[in-house]
Formats: sequence, structure tokens, C-alpha cells
Amino acid sequence: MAITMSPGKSVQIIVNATFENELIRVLDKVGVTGYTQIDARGNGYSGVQDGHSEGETNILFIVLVASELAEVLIESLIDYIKRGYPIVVYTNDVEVLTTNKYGKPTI
Amino acid sequence: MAITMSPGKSVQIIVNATFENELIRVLDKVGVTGYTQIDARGNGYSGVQDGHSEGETNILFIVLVASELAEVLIESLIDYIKRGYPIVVYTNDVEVLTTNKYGKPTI
Amino acid sequence: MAITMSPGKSVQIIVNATFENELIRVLDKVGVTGYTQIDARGNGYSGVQDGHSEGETNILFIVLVASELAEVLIESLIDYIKRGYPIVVYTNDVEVLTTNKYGKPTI
Amino acid sequence: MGLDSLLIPAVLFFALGAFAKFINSDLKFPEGMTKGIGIYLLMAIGLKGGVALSGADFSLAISSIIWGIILGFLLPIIGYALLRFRNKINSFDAAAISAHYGSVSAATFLTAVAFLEVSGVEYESYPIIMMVIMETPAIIIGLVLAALARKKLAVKSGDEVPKTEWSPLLKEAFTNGSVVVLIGALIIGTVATPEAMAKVTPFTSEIFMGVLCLFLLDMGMEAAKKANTLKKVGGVLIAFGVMMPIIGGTIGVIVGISFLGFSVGGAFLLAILSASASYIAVPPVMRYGVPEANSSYYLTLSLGITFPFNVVIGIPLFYQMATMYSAL
Amino acid sequence: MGLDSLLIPAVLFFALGAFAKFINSDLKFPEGMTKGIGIYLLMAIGLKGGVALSGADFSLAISSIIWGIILGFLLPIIGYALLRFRNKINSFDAAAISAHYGSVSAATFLTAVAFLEVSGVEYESYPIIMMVIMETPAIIIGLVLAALARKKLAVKSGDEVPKTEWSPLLKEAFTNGSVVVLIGALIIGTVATPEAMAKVTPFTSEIFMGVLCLFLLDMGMEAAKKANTLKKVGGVLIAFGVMMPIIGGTIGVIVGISFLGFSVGGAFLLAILSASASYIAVPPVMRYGVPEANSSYYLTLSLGITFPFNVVIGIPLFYQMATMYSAL
Amino acid sequence: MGLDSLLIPAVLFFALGAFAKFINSDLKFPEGMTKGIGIYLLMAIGLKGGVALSGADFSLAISSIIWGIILGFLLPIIGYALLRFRNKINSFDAAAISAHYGSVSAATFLTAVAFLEVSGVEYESYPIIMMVIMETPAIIIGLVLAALARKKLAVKSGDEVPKTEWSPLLKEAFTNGSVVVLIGALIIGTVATPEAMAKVTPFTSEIFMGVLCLFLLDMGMEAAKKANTLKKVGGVLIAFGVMMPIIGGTIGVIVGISFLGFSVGGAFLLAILSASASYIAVPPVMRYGVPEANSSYYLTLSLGITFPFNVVIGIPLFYQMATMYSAL
Ligand SMILES: Nc1ncnc2c1ncn2[C@@H]1O[C@H](COP(=O)(O)O)[C@@H](O)[C@H]1O
Ligand SMILES: Nc1ncnc2c1ncn2[C@@H]1O[C@H](COP(=O)(O)O)[C@@H](O)[C@H]1O
Ligand SMILES: Nc1ncnc2c1ncn2[C@@H]1O[C@H](COP(=O)(O)O)[C@@H](O)[C@H]1O
Ligand code: NA
Ligand code: NA
Ligand code: NA
Repeated sequence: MAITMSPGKSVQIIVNATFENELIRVLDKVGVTGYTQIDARGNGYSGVQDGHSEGETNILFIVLVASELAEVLIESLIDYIKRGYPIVVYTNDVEVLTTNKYGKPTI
Repeated sequence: MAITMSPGKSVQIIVNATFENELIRVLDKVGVTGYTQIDARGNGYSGVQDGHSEGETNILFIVLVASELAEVLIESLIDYIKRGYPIVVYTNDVEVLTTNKYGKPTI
Repeated sequence: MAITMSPGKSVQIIVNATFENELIRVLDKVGVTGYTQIDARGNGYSGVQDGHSEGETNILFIVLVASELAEVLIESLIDYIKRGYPIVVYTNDVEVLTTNKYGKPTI
Repeated sequence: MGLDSLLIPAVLFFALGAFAKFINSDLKFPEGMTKGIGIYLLMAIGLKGGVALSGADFSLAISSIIWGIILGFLLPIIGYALLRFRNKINSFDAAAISAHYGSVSAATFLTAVAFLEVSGVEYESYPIIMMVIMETPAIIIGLVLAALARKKLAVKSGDEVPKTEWSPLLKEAFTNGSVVVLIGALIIGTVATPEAMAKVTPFTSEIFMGVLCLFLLDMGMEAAKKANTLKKVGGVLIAFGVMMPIIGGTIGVIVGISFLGFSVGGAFLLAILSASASYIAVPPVMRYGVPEANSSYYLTLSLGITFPFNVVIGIPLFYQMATMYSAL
Repeated sequence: MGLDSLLIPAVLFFALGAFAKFINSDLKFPEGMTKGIGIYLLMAIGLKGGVALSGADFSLAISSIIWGIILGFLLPIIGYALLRFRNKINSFDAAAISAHYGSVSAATFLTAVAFLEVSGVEYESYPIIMMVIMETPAIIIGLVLAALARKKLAVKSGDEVPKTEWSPLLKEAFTNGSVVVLIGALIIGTVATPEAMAKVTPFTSEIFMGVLCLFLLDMGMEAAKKANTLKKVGGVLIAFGVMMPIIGGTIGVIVGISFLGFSVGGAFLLAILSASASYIAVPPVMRYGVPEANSSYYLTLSLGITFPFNVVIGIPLFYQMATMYSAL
Repeated sequence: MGLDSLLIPAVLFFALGAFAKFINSDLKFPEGMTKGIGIYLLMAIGLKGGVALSGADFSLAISSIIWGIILGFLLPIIGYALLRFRNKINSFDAAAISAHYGSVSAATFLTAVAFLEVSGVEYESYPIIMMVIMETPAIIIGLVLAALARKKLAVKSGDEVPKTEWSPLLKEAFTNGSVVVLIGALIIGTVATPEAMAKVTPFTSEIFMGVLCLFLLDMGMEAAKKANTLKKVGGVLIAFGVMMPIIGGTIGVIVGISFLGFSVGGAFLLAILSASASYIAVPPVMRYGVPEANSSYYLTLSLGITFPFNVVIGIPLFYQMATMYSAL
């Protein structure tokens, strides 16, 4: 087996924990094959989120996708931002190992 | 609302949990608008930090900023490193979604 | 002390928590000087990992290394993937602050 | 009696927690500890209520439930009207805040129970069912008021009216974790045999007060943290955070004694339920259901103002009120 | 008696947890709470067993240990044979699954103990040692079967046979955290003086049943979550998840009464040990040791099918079986 | 008596934890569990001390406080002098380490109390106040010694002397979470009425010993982990980790009996306080306040050497010492 790394995007999405399930529904809908969630705290325009209660906890989602899907994904979040949900999104270029035990594409 | 992504820097800062409050003071002083904290464990020259007690826990800070501010921020940490605090910093280029519910710049 | 940032790679490795100790052995063997671990949840081809039990928890490793070492590290994981371990790896370019309290290279 | 209530350990630990944050101590409960203790407290109070109810008067239980529903709808509407008076507070914030005041704070209720037990005052168990019942209507009212506000705003700005997806929101109002544990434990307490319950009692009853102290220690810290952000919420809201419990408590005393025929102890507990504001169950629902509202408003109000107000002033006040009203 | 067992609080809380997930409630234990409670339960049952054993019959204890080892090896082999019948399930999955069934579920065991205690039935303490003993052989068998499968596969595909590194795997079979706490507490319970143990009893015995209820509340939620993924595992495995505990339980009753001379209570407990499948200790070991297997199969089976089956049907069934068999 | 002390459950669980790590078991407490238990233990010991003090001799309480302050300053200075002898250890490490030895280990103290209770030996409650008091002076001394070292270093290298910001550092010395809970609970225990305290006792007293066992199980694991890094700290520090508690314990016995007139039990507890080194409260303060020091030194010393030394050897040794000295 040779190393094969494919270029793609890592999309990081920071949301309040109360929005976690909704975001998972969005990810499912746009068709990502996987995602990673990390509990986080933070500060920003919505004030300190110290993680003490669910409503004051952030979740950082990391979603590895091909560039085109990254755009679709971000596009699908705009509506939620308009409705008032605090959602911080940033992306960067990554190389993803495409070899996995399932023989299916990671991105 | 259209998608507007702006180029910026993601500055990652890994510190011991006992330094967390001090780092927040530094971030406030240099004027970042937000940051995200994640509890982490780790290993390095200071030895294993297994997260069992506060003094053996790391915090990973993610700070999204414009490039210029990234430099100011890092500069302001040098003094602490000199004083003996273990601080690991790395940065990478990111695209940040600038649309948010507050109509204020995320970076 | 001047700011000196060196180019390097951030290698992110997502594994099941039951594989954590083995991955640490691999990291030691290839000779990384440090790494950071973050508890994570996730979803992918292996199904939902909701963090409820050890076997259903993911760990995200962040390993800052020079480019050459990144390749060696990834290479050394291929064998495990072949043996059936779910391992997701992705890398991106970073600038690492090389100034530290130990006067030793971070990457 | 007034001052004595401040000397029960639960209240003293609350004060200790507040003091710890006041002097900026690094004291901090590990993540999840408060939530875990909270589940325990709900389970324990539910079981206790269930046992008591199994020997209770059926028609009075039904009346209590009906009054719980009425209060659950009435109190947030009063709150909303007060907040919207002269348009001081925008409709989204008013909707989200009033939902908190229609709902209840289990910690305040338990502190009140501790106060009665230490003072040796008898009380009915019906308020426990009412505590369960009052969670849901308040959430519904909050969501409905926000949906109306959303509609009005859209009409005004000429946008198309956004469709609120009711089913996930209502689901949350009825399947809220606190409600499920409380109502579930209540039923289990009613159904299980006395011999079986006896095996569970050392955990659910004997160590209860001590666990409550630990819980209030953390609540004190949280309340003090929120009190730090008082400036941000402004005078109108601070005034509301004190007035609303007085209004609610008074209504509770009247309903308890005149309409439900409770003893002083029972009416006092109903007053506390009406006076208290939720800070565990309702905030996440509002955060998700009314994203337009400013979450720091409702958290600061319910946890930073109304909770300490009730623990320190409300408990002796409403007890006095219930005593006097019942003597009329 | 059959239905009564369903009315003990522990089982009712299990049902409540399952119901909570069934209605999609957001109820959730904070991270680590279940694990913490699990350590407590193992410590408590270990101490209790240790005290009981200090006054027990030495030769019967030895026989119990030997039978524990026999069952620990025998049950997974039966399970493997069943699963591989007509080649329905691949060898890796079969190996990993059967290891779970050779091992035991402490929560099921404790629920069974709760059932006996509420019903006032006496039982021997030897099953507690057997619980400790049965963990290890099952893990070893699972790893050996997987290694054989690996060899066969390599031979077939002409690859070089992968060398299994046994030492870290066997280490896990023997140094598993649950085993260490249980066996350690057992020894401490035997060694410590009665006066010293008396100081520990309020924590380890009196509040035990209540803590178990809390634990089963979470188990109910987990079981219901796994039951959601039933479709994925398919009919063959679902059938196995019900048949295997019946086979195991029957063997347990026979061994308990005919070979070890236990009372009905003791034989019933041994039946529960044999019928139950591990879902705390074994899954991580298999995840690391048999990465080829599909982890959702064994988790769904042991937690989503066999655990609820045993709690709801197995407990009254095996108790009935033990009663009837002992009367023969 | 010497060996018997090793057979109390708390010590046996400590040994079990150490053994678990020694065989590399995967046993692990969930994050936050130890911290949570730690808060409980401080609360419980504080309340207990408070109740005892409310009936205590006021002037003896004051003397105890004064001696607590004296020991808190004296012990770290002795420690520092020893460490700096022949310049073996650099000033920053010496400052940070000695602060740990001036402070105390609540777990060691509680194990000593468990030892007395199981042995049926009476003891005064004054050492509990001394435990609270000794935390702060030690921290201050450590910070002052480090500041002096910093100054000297700057002068030597011709740099400008770095200004130590005292206020945040001193704040930590006085507002440390452990100190706040302990002193707060102490006051609550003194102030609350006996009837109110009676409701809290099942939680704070009856289950206390069992919880302590659980705590020591984890402490055993942590101690064994730290003992793994012994090679890194070197012979000089290892010797210090054994000698310093002997010196401290001896001073404690003398002060307890000759200066404070305590009974054997009370003097023994004071010896344990003086002999023990902090590993919860002081390490984070030193980590932040003396970043120049090597944190693995002080953690390995206090948790990996002195803690097990005190639990296994110190407890019987100082008890013997107190018995003999009081008989002189
Ligand atoms: N500049 C930033 N850098 C990193 N994280 C941020 C930044 N701004 C906001 N966040 C994160 O996003 C969350 C929500 O942001 P906000 O809506 O601005 O409060 C915050 O709690 C932070 O965790
Ligand atoms: N090469 C590295 N890659 C990723 N994280 C690192 C690396 N080196 C250090 N760290 C993190 O930074 C913390 C402090 O580093 P150190 O001061 O070298 O012990 C460690 O505990 C790790 O969490
Ligand atoms: N596309 C992806 N983006 C981010 N994380 C992923 C992705 N795919 C998989 N993962 C993570 O890697 C873990 C294992 O992946 P898998 O083996 O596909 O189940 C998942 O539980 C996720 O945490
Ligand atoms: Na209310
Ligand atoms: Na079994
Ligand atoms: Na000391």
C-alpha cells in the first residue's frame, strides 16, 4: 500500500452545543462522509462560553471535504446565521490520507 | 446574504492550564475579538501532561486574526517564554467566514 | 529574543481511544519531540463514536513536525490501517514558533 | 425566623460559593459534576414525591396539576407584559426571559424544602407534581411569543414570514431531560413496593441534604459569576428580576391557600415554584428555539438575580406571607 | 413473581432510560459519570463478596473458581460455533462477539442481586468470585480465535502469516481495570478487620441500591441507543443475541445446582453470569485486539439485545428455571 | 500496631491503586472524579471540624492557629536550607519544592484520621484548623524565595531585575479553592444549628470512609505513575523526599505535645500535617508562580515519594513517636 494524500479542505465550524444536532442534520443533508466533534469553550461577540452548562458550551466541528463540497456546506449555514445562530466558520487547505480500512474515499 | 470568506491566520497556542487566565489577559490586551479554548493533553520537553490535575493539563487556544494582529500576538508571548513558561505556538493560513449575526468582523 | 517561525507540517491523526497507547509508541519510535492529544467524538465509516465508552471515543492527535518526518510518520501508520484500524490522517502547512524555554527545536 | 433561614447549611454553602467567586478564588467544580448532582437531585425528589403521592388525595392531585398548567401559562404572560411595557425590551428577549419565569428552579425549591424540614414545618407533596408540570407550558408560551414576534418583524420589513418548525421545538418542551427524570422517578416512586423503596432510601433521602449543600456551593459560584455581568443587562431587567418573583410568589401563596387549600408549608412551596426562574432546563431550549434573543440576559436574570433573591429574601418572605395569609 | 421482578426500582429505572431515548429526550449523563459509578459498583460488590468469602467454604470456593474458568472457556466456544454455523458470520466478527458472551455483565448481575434481595431470597457469594474469574478466559479465547482466522486468511490469500503480538493482548486480558478493582476489593474485603469494614459499609452497602438505579438509568439509555442500530446487524445476529443467553443461562442453572450444589439463589446468579454479555470490559479489548471485526455488531448485540433481554425476561426466566430444576 | 495500620481499607485501596499501575492496568478514573471527590472530602472534614470547634477551647484554638502559621513558615525554610546545601539543587527548584513541604496533604491527613478511628484513639479537632492555616504561609515563602533567586540571577547576569507582580500571586495564596472550601465548611459547621447539621451528617460523615477509599485508590495510581519518573529526579531529591517528612513529623510531635498540650492522637495528626507535602493545592500555584522550576521534580517528590512514605511508614512511625514522646 502506498501513501496517497489528496488535497482537500478542512472546514472548522464552531457552534453552541444546543445547535449540535441541527448541524449534524445539515452535514448529513449536504452529504459529508464523516466529521469530528470537539467540546470547546470560547469568547466572542456572544460573550464568554465557559462550558459550565450546555447552553454555554461550544462544539468545534472539523469536516474534511473536497473543495466543492466545502462551499456547499458553508452555503447551507448562511440561512442559520441569518436566523440568529452564532456560527463561526473557517477553512484551510489540507492533504488527506485517502487510504483507509474501508476502501472508501475519506473526502 | 452571500458567502464572504476573508483570508486570515489561525494562531494555535498550547499552554499549561495554570497559564490560561494570563493568556486571556494577553489576548484581551492585544485586542482579539474572540478565541476558542480546548482542553488537551500532551507530551513535550516539559514531560507528559496527562490531564489528571490542573497543573498537568494543556489548553489549546485557537485564535482567528488578521495577519498583522497574529504577529503582534506572538510577539507579546515572547516575554513569557523567556520567563520560563512552556508555550507552543503555530499558525496557518485560513479563510474565515465574515458573515455573522452581529454584523461585526470575526477577524 | 526575536520571533523565529519555521515552516513545518501539522499532522492530525484521528484514532479510536483504544489505539491511543499504540499510537504513542509509534510516535516515540519515529522520533517526534512532542504531540498534543484531544478527546473527540465523531462519525464516519465506522459509525457514530459518541464518547460514551472508551471504545466509542476518538482521540485527535496533533503532531508538529518537519516535512520529512511527517512522511515517515504517515508511512509508519499504513501497516496499522491494513490491519484494520480506523485511522484518519490529514496534514497542513504551518509556521511554528521555534523559540522555547528549553532552547531545543519544537519541530 | 427570617434570619434563621439563612443559617441552614444549604443556604450557607450557597453563600460560600458566591463568596468564593467574589474573592476570585480558583475554586471550580469539575465539568459534569453539577450536572450529575442535578440528575441525582431530580431522581431523589421524584421518588420522594412518588411515595408521598401514592397515599395522596386523587382529586387534589388533579387540581394541583390543573393549577400547575394554569400558572405555567399565566406567569410567563404576566412576565412578557411587564417586559414589553413601554417597549423597553424587545419581543425576542421578552419572550425568552418570560419562559424562564414561568418555569421553575429545582434548586430553589429544594432549598425551600430544606428550610421547612429544618424548621420542622409540614408540607404537602403536591407541589412536587406541580414542579414537573410547570416546565412545559412556560417553554411553549416562550416559543409561541417568539414566533409571533418573528412574524410581526417579517411583516414590518416586508420579508416573507419565516416558517417556524414547531415539531422539534415542541418535542423539546415535552421531552426535556429534567422533566423525564422527575416524572419518571415520580411514577417509579408510586409504583415500586415499600420494601423495594426502603433499599433505595439511604441513597435518595438520607444523604440528600448533604448533596444539596454541594450543589448549592456550585450554584453560588455560578450566581456570582452571572452577577458580574449585571451592568450589561441594565436597570429595567434588574428591576424585573426582583419584581417578578415577588409577583409570582404572591400569586403562589394565594393559589396555594385559597384555591388548593394547602397548609402554610405547601402554599409556601408553591410560592417558591411560582417565584423561581429556570436556569437549567429552559436556557438551552431558548438558545436553540429563540436564537434572536440575547442569552446573557436570561441567564444573568434567572441565575444572577432571581435565584439569590429567592434563596436569601424570598424564602423567609414567602414563608411569612403564607403564614399571614393563611391566618386571615 | 415473574412480573414483580419488573417492578423493582433498578429495572424501572432501566425502563425509564430506555423510554427517554425512545422519545428522543435530550437527557444525557455527563461524561465520566457512568464510568465513575461503574468503578463504585465494582468496588462495593467486591468488598461485599470479600466479607462473605472470609467466612466461606474453602473447597467450594476452589470448585467455583474452576467452574468459572471452565465456563469462561466453554461459553465463547459454543457461541463461536453457533455464529460460524453455515458460515453466516465471518470469523473475526464471530471471535469478537463470542468473547463478549463468555464474559459477564456486572450490571445484569447486580440487577439480579437486587431482585433476590427485594424478594428476600438467600444466595451464596461464590458467584461473585466467578464473575471476576470469567472475564479473562473469554478474552483469551476471543483473541486466539481471531489469530487463527487471521492465519487462515493469510494462508488462503498467499500472504505471509501476520505475527500476532501476544504479550500486550494477554496483558490486557489479565490487567483489565474492572478485573483489578473487583479482585482487589474482594481481597480487601477478606483481609480488613470487621471494625474497619463497618466504617466503610454505609458507602458500599447502604447507598448501593440507589446508585445502581442511577447506573441502570444510563444503561437503559445506552441500550435503547444501540437498539436503534438493530437493522444494521441483521436477523442472524439478533437471533443469536436472544438464543445465546438462554443457552448460557440454562448451562449456568445446571452447573450451579448439579455441580456446585448452590441454592436456588446462587444457581440463579450463576445463570445470569453465564447468560450475560460484557459491554464495558470486553469491547475495548476487542476493538484493539481484533480490529478486523465490526465493532457495532458486538456493541449492539450485548448492549442492545442481550442486556435488555436478561433484565426483562432473563431474570424471571432463570429464577423460575433454577427453582424448578432444584425441585427435580 | 505498626502493621495493622496497613490493613485499614483506605491504605489497602491505596496499595491496590499503586499495584494497578505497577502491572500497567488500564484502570483509570474518569476526568474530574478525583477532583470532585476531593471537594467532597474537604467539605466533610471542614464541617466535622467546625462542629468540634464550636465546643472547643478558644485560647487553645488561637494557639493552634499561631503554631500553624509558625510551622507553615518554618518548615519550607528548613526544606529550602536542606535543598540548597552544597548548592545541589538550584534556587528555583528548591523554592518550589519547599513550598510543597510547608503545605499539607489532606489525603494523608484523612488516612491518619481513618487510622485513629479504626484504632479507637481519641484526637483533638485543632489540627483541622491548622491544616487550613498551613496552606498559605508555605505558598508565600515559596514565592518569596523564588523572587529572591530571580533577583540574584538578574544581578549576576547584569540584566535588569524583573519585577515580580505580587498581587496575583498573593491572591492565589489566600483564595486557593481548597482553602476556601475547607475554611468555609469549618465556619458553616460552627454556625449551623445541631438539628440542621444532623440532616447533613449521613452525607458528610457516614459515607466518608468509603469515599476516602475510592479517593485513595486513585491516589495510589497517581503515586505509582509519579514513582515511574523517579530516575529523573535523582538521588539527592529522593533522599530529601524521605528525610523531610521525618524532620517535619518529629517537629510536629514535639510542638503538638510540648507546646500545644495535645493528646497522642492530636500530636500524631499534627506530625502528619507537618510531614506531608501538598500535591493538589500547591503544584498549580508554583507552576504559574515559579515557571523557572522543573514541575516534574515537585510532583514526583510529593506524590511519588513523600505521600506513599507517609501512608505506609509515616503513619505507624509518627504514632509510635507521639506515644513514646508523650510518655517521657
Ligand atoms: N476570532 C476568533 N477566533 C477563534 N474563535 C472564535 C473567534 N471568534 C469567535 N470564536 C468562537 O466562536 C464562538 C462564537 O462566537 P461569537 O458568536 O462571536 O460569540 C466563540 O465562543 C468562540 O469559541
Ligand atoms: N511537536 C509538537 N507537536 C504538537 N504538540 C506539541 C509539540 N511539542 C509540544 N507540544 C505541546 O505543547 C505542550 C508543551 O510543550 P513542551 O513545553 O515542549 O513540553 C506539550 O505538552 C504538547 O501538548
Ligand atoms: N471526513 C471527515 N472529516 C472529519 N473527520 C472525519 C472524517 N471522516 C472520519 N473522520 C473522523 O475519523 C473517525 C474514524 O473515521 P471512520 O473510520 O471513517 O469511522 C470518525 O469517527 C471521525 O471522528
Ligand atoms: Na416560576
Ligand atoms: Na456470559
Ligand atoms: Na507539611
